[in-house]
Amino acid sequence: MKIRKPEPPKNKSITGYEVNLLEEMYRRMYRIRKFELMVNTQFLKGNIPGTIHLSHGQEASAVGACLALNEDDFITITHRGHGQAIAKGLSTKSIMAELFGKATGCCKGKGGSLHIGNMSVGVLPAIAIVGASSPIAAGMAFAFKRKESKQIVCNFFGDGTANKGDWHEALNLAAIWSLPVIFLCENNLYGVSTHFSDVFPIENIADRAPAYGMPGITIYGNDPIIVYEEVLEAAKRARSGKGPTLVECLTYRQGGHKRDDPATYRPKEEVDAWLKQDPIPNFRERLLKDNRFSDENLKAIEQEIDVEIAEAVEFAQNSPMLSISLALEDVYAE
Amino acid sequence: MKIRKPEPPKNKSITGYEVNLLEEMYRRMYRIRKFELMVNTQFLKGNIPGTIHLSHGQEASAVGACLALNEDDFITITHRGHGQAIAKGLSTKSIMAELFGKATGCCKGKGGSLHIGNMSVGVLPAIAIVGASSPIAAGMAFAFKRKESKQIVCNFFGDGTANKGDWHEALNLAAIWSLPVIFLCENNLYGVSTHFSDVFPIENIADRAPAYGMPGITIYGNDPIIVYEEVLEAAKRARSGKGPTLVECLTYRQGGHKRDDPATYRPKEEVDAWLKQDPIPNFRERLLKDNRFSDENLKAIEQEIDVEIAEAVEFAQNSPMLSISLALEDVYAE
Amino acid sequence: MQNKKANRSLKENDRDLTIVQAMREALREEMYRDQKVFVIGEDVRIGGSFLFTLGMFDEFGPERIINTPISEVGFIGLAIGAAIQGLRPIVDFQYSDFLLTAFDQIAQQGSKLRYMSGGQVKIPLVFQLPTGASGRGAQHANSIEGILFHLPGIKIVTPATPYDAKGLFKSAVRDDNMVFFCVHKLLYGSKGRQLVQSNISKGFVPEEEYLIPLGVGEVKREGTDVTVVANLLMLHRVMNAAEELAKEGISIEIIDPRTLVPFDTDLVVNSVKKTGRLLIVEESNERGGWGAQVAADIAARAISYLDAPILRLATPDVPIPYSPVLESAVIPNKQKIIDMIIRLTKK
Amino acid sequence: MQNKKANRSLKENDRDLTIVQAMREALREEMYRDQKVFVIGEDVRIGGSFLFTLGMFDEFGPERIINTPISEVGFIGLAIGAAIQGLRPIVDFQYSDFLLTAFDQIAQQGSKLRYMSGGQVKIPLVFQLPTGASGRGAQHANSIEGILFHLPGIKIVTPATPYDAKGLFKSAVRDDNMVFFCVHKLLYGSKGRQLVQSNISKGFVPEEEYLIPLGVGEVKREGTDVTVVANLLMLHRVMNAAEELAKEGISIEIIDPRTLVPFDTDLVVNSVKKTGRLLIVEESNERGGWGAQVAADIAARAISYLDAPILRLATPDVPIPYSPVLESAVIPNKQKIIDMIIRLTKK
Ligand SMILES: Cc1ncc(C[n+]2csc(CCOP(=O)(O)OP(=O)(O)O)c2C)c(N)n1
Ligand SMILES: Cc1ncc(C[n+]2csc(CCOP(=O)(O)OP(=O)(O)O)c2C)c(N)n1
Ligand SMILES: [Mg+2]
Ligand SMILES: [Mg+2]
Repeated sequence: MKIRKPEPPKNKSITGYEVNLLEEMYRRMYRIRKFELMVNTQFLKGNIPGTIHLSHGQEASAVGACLALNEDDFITITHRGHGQAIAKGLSTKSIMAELFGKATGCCKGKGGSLHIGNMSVGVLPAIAIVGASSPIAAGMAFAFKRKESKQIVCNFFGDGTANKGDWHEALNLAAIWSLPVIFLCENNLYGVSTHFSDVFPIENIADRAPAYGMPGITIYGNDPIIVYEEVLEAAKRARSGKGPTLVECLTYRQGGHKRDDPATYRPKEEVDAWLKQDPIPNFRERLLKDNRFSDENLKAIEQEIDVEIAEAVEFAQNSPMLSISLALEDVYAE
Repeated sequence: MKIRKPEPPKNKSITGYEVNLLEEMYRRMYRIRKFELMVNTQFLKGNIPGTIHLSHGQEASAVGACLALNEDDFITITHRGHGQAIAKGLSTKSIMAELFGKATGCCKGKGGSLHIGNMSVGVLPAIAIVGASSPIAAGMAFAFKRKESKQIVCNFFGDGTANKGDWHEALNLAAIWSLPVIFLCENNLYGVSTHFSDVFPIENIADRAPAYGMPGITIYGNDPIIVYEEVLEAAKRARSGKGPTLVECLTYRQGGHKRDDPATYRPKEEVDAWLKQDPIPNFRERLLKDNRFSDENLKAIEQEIDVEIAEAVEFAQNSPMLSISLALEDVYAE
Repeated sequence: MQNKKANRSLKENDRDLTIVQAMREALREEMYRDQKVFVIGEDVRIGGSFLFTLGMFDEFGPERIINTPISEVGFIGLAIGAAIQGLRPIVDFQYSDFLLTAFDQIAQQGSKLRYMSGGQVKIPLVFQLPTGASGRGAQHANSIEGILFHLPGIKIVTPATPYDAKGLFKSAVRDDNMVFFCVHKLLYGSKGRQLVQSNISKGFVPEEEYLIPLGVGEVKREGTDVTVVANLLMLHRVMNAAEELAKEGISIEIIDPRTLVPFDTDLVVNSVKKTGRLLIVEESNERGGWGAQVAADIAARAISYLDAPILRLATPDVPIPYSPVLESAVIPNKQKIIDMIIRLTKK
Repeated sequence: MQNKKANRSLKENDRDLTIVQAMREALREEMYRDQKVFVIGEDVRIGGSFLFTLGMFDEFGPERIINTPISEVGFIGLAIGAAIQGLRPIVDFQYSDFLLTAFDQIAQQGSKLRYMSGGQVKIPLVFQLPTGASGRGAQHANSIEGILFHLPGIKIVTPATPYDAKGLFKSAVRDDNMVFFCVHKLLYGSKGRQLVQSNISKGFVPEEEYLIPLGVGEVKREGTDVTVVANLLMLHRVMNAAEELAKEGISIEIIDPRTLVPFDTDLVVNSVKKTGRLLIVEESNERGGWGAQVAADIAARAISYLDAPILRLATPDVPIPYSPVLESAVIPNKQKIIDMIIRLTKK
């Protein structure tokens, strides 16, 4: 195992970007962070059954990528998908209710944390089998291309996923048919406890792109602007019929793999270095250096989100229990 | 579809090679050719049930590769595996009997054309599912490495196979664990009727090697000496603990994909160009230019093989029918 | 490509079709009816392994008849994604056996996404699947319908006659779920392939449109002594056995479920009420074959009508051997069926 | 890593073990006994998902406890190849559900290579498989034993108690075939996991070596009115139901087959001869579950001893829902078992 510390590039100036966009970046990242920490709290309280895979620390990639997409574009998300879904616009209420197992949840309580999503905001309900979403993402892109709808798909996956054959087949298909899809890797250095360098004989996931004649790039994933720019570029390619791009975002999860993982397998110096590069305070600082933003602005956003998240919990809690008659519905379409 | 014509390099001088080796190259290539044509005849006569995938035209890669291996090394072979098995030393008798469905066959008649092989000569009975043999080959190599036996494995596969996820996973595993295995691609430009260039967004299969941090090379596959040299090099790497190599041999099947395929999907100019580069007459000519070989020498070899193949048919024909009591045996090991 | 013309004229002049001809008609009609339908699979441009798409590439072009790389996970997943976004893919398999390399896409994705999403998506997707043994050894001989049978969320169709094949295929294409359309390799009647013989393996198919709903079985022969449930190749062998048994005065009622999921259990129950005896014949391996479910259902619902044990005839729990001698020793054949029925009538 | 020491002292001072503790003992003993045994799987260095290999990495090192990439096809295939060349791999799964992504290696390769080769190779290979539902939604809730049940050439073990788990695991490791060792996710008793409660879910495991042969079931409770066959989690629920029913004077005989393949059908036949009534309880989806085979076998072999229909209780044919309310509505539970048994005694 090779320790890989964050290598943040010199911050890109934010002056060229619109206030709305920057604000939305901050809002969504902050929303994800608050949501994830609240999920953790609720899980520990016993309000959420099963298991949870939290994404705090990785907000910048999810948000940067999704803000570069159109509303009618689609994303596919992973087992660690709360942040990705929120970034694309899925309401925290409907996710929280889903986690609580309520009928008001985004999948009527039938999916759970591992399967959240909603077609109305372009989030295919999550696929929890590593690698399995990539061919399906390619298929949605195939339909968009066939229908000439100009929609595109962004397929989120983790570093560990790039060792699944399913992923390999999807990239090749997307490449030979120039499908409008972006393969977006959130490389957080680990698949569960297994370090990237122990299972990959290469430096970067993006090194695999040439095997599919596809452009691939590795970027610093804790800066939403860098991610935004790169995904915007990839989206342009996709939309103009030039085919897929592999975008690898280097990032880090701040917590363990899942609810009960203390993540003691990670070297302290690595953890410390990455925690110092927390995307949210970092971005907040940059915003404050720009005279278009003030501490009050941001505090207002934060407060608004804090309320939203509290309300999400309340909503989930107060939603009625599922009727068991639902259990046998939705197996087949009529 | 892009037409790819053979690009034979200037013939490598054969003077530096031992007579025995050169003779054995010719003998095995000739044996495969005669065997395959005889199988075709027997198939048309109705003596062979099921289906057959013939390999004539591809003899140089199989023979060049296998002669670079030791006797106790292993190969895994494909649905088009007669030639590969013969190249490694499996007797034509036992294969023919297998094809006839007799108990004297190399797999007691239970395998058939798609599953020939024999552990005694280092040929794992063939796996007919495209891509499925690559992880198994890696596993045999894993065992050899663990046992420090210095044996290696050569995994034969076709161009079409490199789009299976199974193959992808195997290459990665072999690479990260430096397993003593050679991934040997016989790129005959087609998977059934589908041209390489229609399903690969890259020029060569070997272009995928860097994705696994693995050396990869594309060579002219109709010259047994070129193949021999490259595989010898790869074998040295493997045996010395340096891990796998991807060797891609450009070659061509002279017949259709299987028994009933007229292969009309192939452009005439491509077929003609490759037929002109038939590995066997070409190699014969080169031998004759060397004063260590004479036409009589080679005719003697040819005659010997002609007899062998006739005897193989006789053997297969005269072998007794299987007893149906065998049907329920060999499911489990006791 | 090859004999397109020949086929066309056959179609026009003679309505006695093989299964693959009937399926091609169904496919062509559905492709004209609905632009969202397309076929994807290995070598479908030249017709696929059993000539299901023969001539279709010329007729419908590269947008609707799509050759794939050898990437079963990839193209099944792609079909699922395309179906989710409103297309109606038909995935053609050369041999259904290869689908096992993409089993997760079926067992975990396509069959569950609708349910997990609380009904948000639908996945109209047909698999064209040559099934069963045909002399090619163990890896090309799976009875895929038996392997799929346990999975929730899918439908499985197993036609045994050209008439059924056409009507069921059209229903399958219009169904909004994943439908596995399994045809025995020896029943297609594709050019150059041995076609098993029985009086119903080739037959009249009307030119007018008709659909056969999924989930409705059919009594293929009426009888009074023993009910035999069989599908695919086994149906034909049972039909042939019944003719011989009739000579000996034994009257067999033969039920072809036609679809395994949903299964027309009522039809079997009603027949068993009449005959009091039940034999189930399937090519799948015996342990956990679909016949076990039929036996269990009857043992739960109609045990009091039975005059004898419920018997099953299936392939024993071995991989399919290559040698024809062994292959036919393990797969139920006419003689074994006759013996079993005689045994059953004596109980 | 975490609580290795704690475990050790537990082992020495207290022989009342959970299943995962019993399995770890078995594993450790077999790894000392035979250097060819090794474990491969995702994150086995830190113990794997259910802590099966907890502490083993420190004890046996990186050559014998091997972390893999997320490449199920790759490492199962690798294990098959290694087994062919004389090693004895144990493949650890975090959740057995993920094995579906490598189904071909199981259904077409490992289970058939011996037969296809005419007996030339053997493949001693154990899969450690957490099975069943545990509140995580449809993709982490498959009853894998039900999906594997139809395949020839494999063995399936489903222990439900620590004592059985240890003895069966040791037999599995010494078996020369592919053995699927399925333990319910709620039965391991790993740290931090809910352990289902019954009087046999934790129990005494002797220190001395013992083996339990594959294929021998056990009567877990004797009774006279109804025979109930159940395994894994369902066994415990049936045990609990039996206690309540006993209070009402209904006497249940409970059979745990312990291995599904081979299956101890004789044990069930003998019990049914005594009770005349049979209920099979399984967590698998109902259609084509292993219980159907048991029902079919009894309907073929012992129908004349039956006083009532053969009933089954299984999960209906739906993917497993996430919400605990729905999950427990579909999976058989104590109350449903009681109701079904009462219904059966009235028939
Ligand atoms: C096919 C498959 N194998 C194993 C798992 C279990 N699993 C869930 S998440 C995970 C790690 C995934 O790593 P990565 O892709 O890097 O995503 P991350 O968890 O780091 O976000 C594993 C092994 C799975 N869900 N699917
Ligand atoms: C997984 C799988 N898919 C499809 C097939 C059917 N099939 C048999 S051979 C073949 C083509 C293989 O092409 P290639 O790897 O180039 O080998 P070649 O036939 O050219 O020697 C196909 C598609 C198969 N055997 N396995
Ligand atoms: Mg990761
Ligand atoms: Mg090829």
